[in-house]
Amino acid sequence: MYTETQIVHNNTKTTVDGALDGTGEMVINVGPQHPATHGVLHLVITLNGETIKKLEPHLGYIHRSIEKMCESLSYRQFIYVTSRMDYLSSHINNHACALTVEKGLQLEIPPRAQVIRVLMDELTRIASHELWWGAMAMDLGAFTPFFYAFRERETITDIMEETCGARLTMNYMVPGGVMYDIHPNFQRRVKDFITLFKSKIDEYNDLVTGNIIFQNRMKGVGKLSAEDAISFGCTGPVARGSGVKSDIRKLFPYEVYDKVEFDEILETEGDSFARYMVRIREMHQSVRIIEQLIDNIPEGDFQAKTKAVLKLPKGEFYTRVETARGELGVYIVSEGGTTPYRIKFRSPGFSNLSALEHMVVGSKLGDLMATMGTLDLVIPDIDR
Amino acid sequence: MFIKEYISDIYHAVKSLLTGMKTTGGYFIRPGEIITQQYPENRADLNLSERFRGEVVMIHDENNEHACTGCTACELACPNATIKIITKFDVSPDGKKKKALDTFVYHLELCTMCNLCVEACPTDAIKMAQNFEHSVYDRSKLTKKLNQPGSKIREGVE
Amino acid sequence: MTKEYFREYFTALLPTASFDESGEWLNVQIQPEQWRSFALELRQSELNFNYLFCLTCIDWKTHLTMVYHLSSTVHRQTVVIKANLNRDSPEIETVSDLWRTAEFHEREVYDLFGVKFLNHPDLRRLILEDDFSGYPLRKDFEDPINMIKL
Amino acid sequence: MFSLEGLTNSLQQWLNAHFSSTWVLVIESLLVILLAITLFAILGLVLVLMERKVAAHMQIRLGPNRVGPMGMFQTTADTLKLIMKEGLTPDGADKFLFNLAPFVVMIVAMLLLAPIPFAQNFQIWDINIGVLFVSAVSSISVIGILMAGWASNNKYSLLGAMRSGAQIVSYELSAGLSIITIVVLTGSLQLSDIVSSQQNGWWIFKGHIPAFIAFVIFIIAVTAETNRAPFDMAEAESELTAGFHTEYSGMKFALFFLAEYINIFIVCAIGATLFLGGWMPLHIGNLEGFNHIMDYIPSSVWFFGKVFFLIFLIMWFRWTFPRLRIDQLLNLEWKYLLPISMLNLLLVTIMAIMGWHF
Repeated sequence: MYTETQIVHNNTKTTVDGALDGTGEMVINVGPQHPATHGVLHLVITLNGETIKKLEPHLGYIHRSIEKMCESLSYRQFIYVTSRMDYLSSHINNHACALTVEKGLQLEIPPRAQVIRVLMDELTRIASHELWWGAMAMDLGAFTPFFYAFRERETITDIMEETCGARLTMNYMVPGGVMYDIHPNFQRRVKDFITLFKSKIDEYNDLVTGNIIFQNRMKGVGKLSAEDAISFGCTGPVARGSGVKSDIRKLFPYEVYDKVEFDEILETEGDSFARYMVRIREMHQSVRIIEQLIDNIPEGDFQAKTKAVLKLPKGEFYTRVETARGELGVYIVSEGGTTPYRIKFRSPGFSNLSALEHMVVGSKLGDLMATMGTLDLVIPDIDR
Repeated sequence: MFIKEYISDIYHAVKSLLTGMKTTGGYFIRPGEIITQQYPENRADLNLSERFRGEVVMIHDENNEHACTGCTACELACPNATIKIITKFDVSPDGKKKKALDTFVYHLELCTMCNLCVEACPTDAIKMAQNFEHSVYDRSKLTKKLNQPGSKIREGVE
Repeated sequence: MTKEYFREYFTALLPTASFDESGEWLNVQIQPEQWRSFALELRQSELNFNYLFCLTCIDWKTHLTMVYHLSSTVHRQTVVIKANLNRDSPEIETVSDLWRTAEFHEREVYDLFGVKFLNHPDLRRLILEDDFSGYPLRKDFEDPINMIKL
Repeated sequence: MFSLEGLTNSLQQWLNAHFSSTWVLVIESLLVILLAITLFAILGLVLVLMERKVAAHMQIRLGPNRVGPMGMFQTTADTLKLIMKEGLTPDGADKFLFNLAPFVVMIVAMLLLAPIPFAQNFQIWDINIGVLFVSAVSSISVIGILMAGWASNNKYSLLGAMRSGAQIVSYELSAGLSIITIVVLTGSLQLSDIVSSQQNGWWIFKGHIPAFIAFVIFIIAVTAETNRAPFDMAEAESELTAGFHTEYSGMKFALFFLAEYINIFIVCAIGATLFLGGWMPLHIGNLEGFNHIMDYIPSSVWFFGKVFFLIFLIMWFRWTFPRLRIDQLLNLEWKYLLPISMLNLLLVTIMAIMGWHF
């Protein structure tokens, strides 16, 4: 075993001294500032040549203790903080929190608000997957896809800006519905986006998916069996890439997900390419959901009538939603007051990360990036 | 057949690489699709939607009157203690004391633009403005007083 | 498999356990000593609770409560297991070998609540630095330097 | 007609008329050194700017556009910045090797400039083993990279350097073999001979499909040899942050950076000389009129045009493809490129013996 000082210092006396005694192995720090970790994730990996022998994540560089913060915020206020967890699916995080509060209040949501929420969720999911696609390609050394992905994502953020007032941390969901009605341009612009998206998705396949180098980098890398995926608590595209049915939208439908038609994407290989394909195909399903709903937004209120001060009854409330990364659980323990007594966010990234060591041990250093990329880690989501 | 597979491998590999090069090469010769926005120059035609949340401002009309009663609903709604309302007592001509706004202190450096204060305001006295260029050299400049000097509450706003 | 089925099954297994069915899912209150054998039963019997989707702790000021949300990818039923721990020296057996996701979640709970998981393979602080003192998510945690009182 | 040959000849005559032969040699050497260094500086500035512009346009961006018209002085500004920057040497580094490494890489790149025929009769050193010299000297650059990686005392650097070693040594093989195909066709190692043998057509056209295959393999191999994406294993920015030059900053980093671009220029110049006829204008069969028009374009323009076309090709690769993994990189060399180029060499040899080329 190595001591803590050896872990922390990348520059031990010489590289030979930094190697573990007698084994020819060396410890290197990937992160907390590293181009492939997309944030402040710190992985301590033990390498034998190029082969990874051991991997240990060190977390906490961006831990803000959102759970503790929420304990002092009211049920209206705490929702905005959750945008800062998984900032790429901030709408969905807010949605989960709003749903939990509504479950506690036993509030009926107007159908218009439900449809708007689902539309926003799916747009967020596409935006998140777009960014992941670009970043994934960048992890493997292809820079150009990143810009193409951002071009399409920009259209979505523009739509969000117009309707929600912000581009990333929207805070559009409030208990009882949404903060304000959709912008008059919303439907037209979403339809324009879908046309644009469909015309550009072939380019993605030409540039990345079909590329022989990319396929060789991804296929057979970072294998995760279905049993392991369940045991590690993996959800979302990571679990579905291993053939585990885990789409909360199908299993425990919320809002109007039981009224729209879409498929749960399953791939059975369990390697990085399977996870990649799940996300690419999921974007198509999200487009399918949006197409069904965009012309059928029911008339009516966009917000249910709520009291000025919300008080949840004494009890425990747990809601699950499907974010772009997997299953987000919001667990509120209420003592009957205006603030939650204890709140726990079961974040998808945390569980997905725990499977990383299992997936990469024995493979090359380059495979670590290919695997980590397909886990789609958002570090604030892991640290919270 | 080993040789056949070997050759077809190479064929497909080269084909996939050329497809990728066609895509990037296509963009190289089509400069019309460049999406760069040259920010400081395009300031004039920047299109920010009217809902964009840049900072909290207080609405003043042409008579330098606002609608804030100093009820502190926004202060209570704010999750970050961004807003501090200082109230005073106005004495009306008939001798009645009435609570009124003295200073609306707004800490821009603490604000997360969540819009909860605007939602909470019963008299629509504040709104979100579209200004997003907040950088200043001194942090103390971010603490703002939102009610203009000499402004008073509009008649009839309770 | 329904709530009643689980209830009967668990009553037969653990006569001392108390149940709470008021919420969405069946809540089972057990003694911490029973947890390990109970977990083995949940995981390995035909109940097949193979998916631990949430593991957390609640500080009730008088005691700590460990909360395990268990589900199964086969029958999709959920049970919530709770165990009250002594606040001064909270200890419970680990289940990280049954559900591997528990390894990280238990480290997180150890880090933020100070619950000691017996036989955990690698029980160190996960989020905070190793020399940090105190457990931030406990209700009596005070940090006079970094905490902003509103 | 403008030609660099005329310039050098008149200079030579003027010097001979005024100085003794020793002094002529000394002055000419100094002039050559000065010119080489100037060429280096200009190439560095131009190529970096070109790379950034090419990348930007492929990535639907504008690229540098703030410093000077169309951002033309961006690289000059960058160079100034790098000169002003403190050149840090890490505490645990082997100071001597650490400081030596960038110069080794740089000097190797400079040496390679010697036998390249830039234009008609405009060559620093027309050595009769030109091709051999180039392939021999270019493999020295790996020593500089290994030196940098080892002396930095950083594990990322070390990994990058080791990768680079394995890579350059193996790709040297197929690069060499594809160079040999042209040597076989020409029958000479001298670069000026190779160029003049392409008087009636470039080898890539004259040599049928085998020459084309050799050209493709050559381009792949030199991309790998210069550590360019998709073979940038030595840098591999998403894996090893910056590979062998992680610890370098300031001018020492700039030398590595410059050497990378100079190396690209040189390998592309070799490629253009061997396969695309060097400074030879494009001639098509018996179209006399067309050939005459082509002859009016100065030979230096032809040469630089071809070189920049190849450089563009290599940049195009970089901004399109993902990076290979280290074992796949070696697989590609040993399982595909090497057998193919050996078979190809055999074909070319038969072709040359039978005189089947044009």
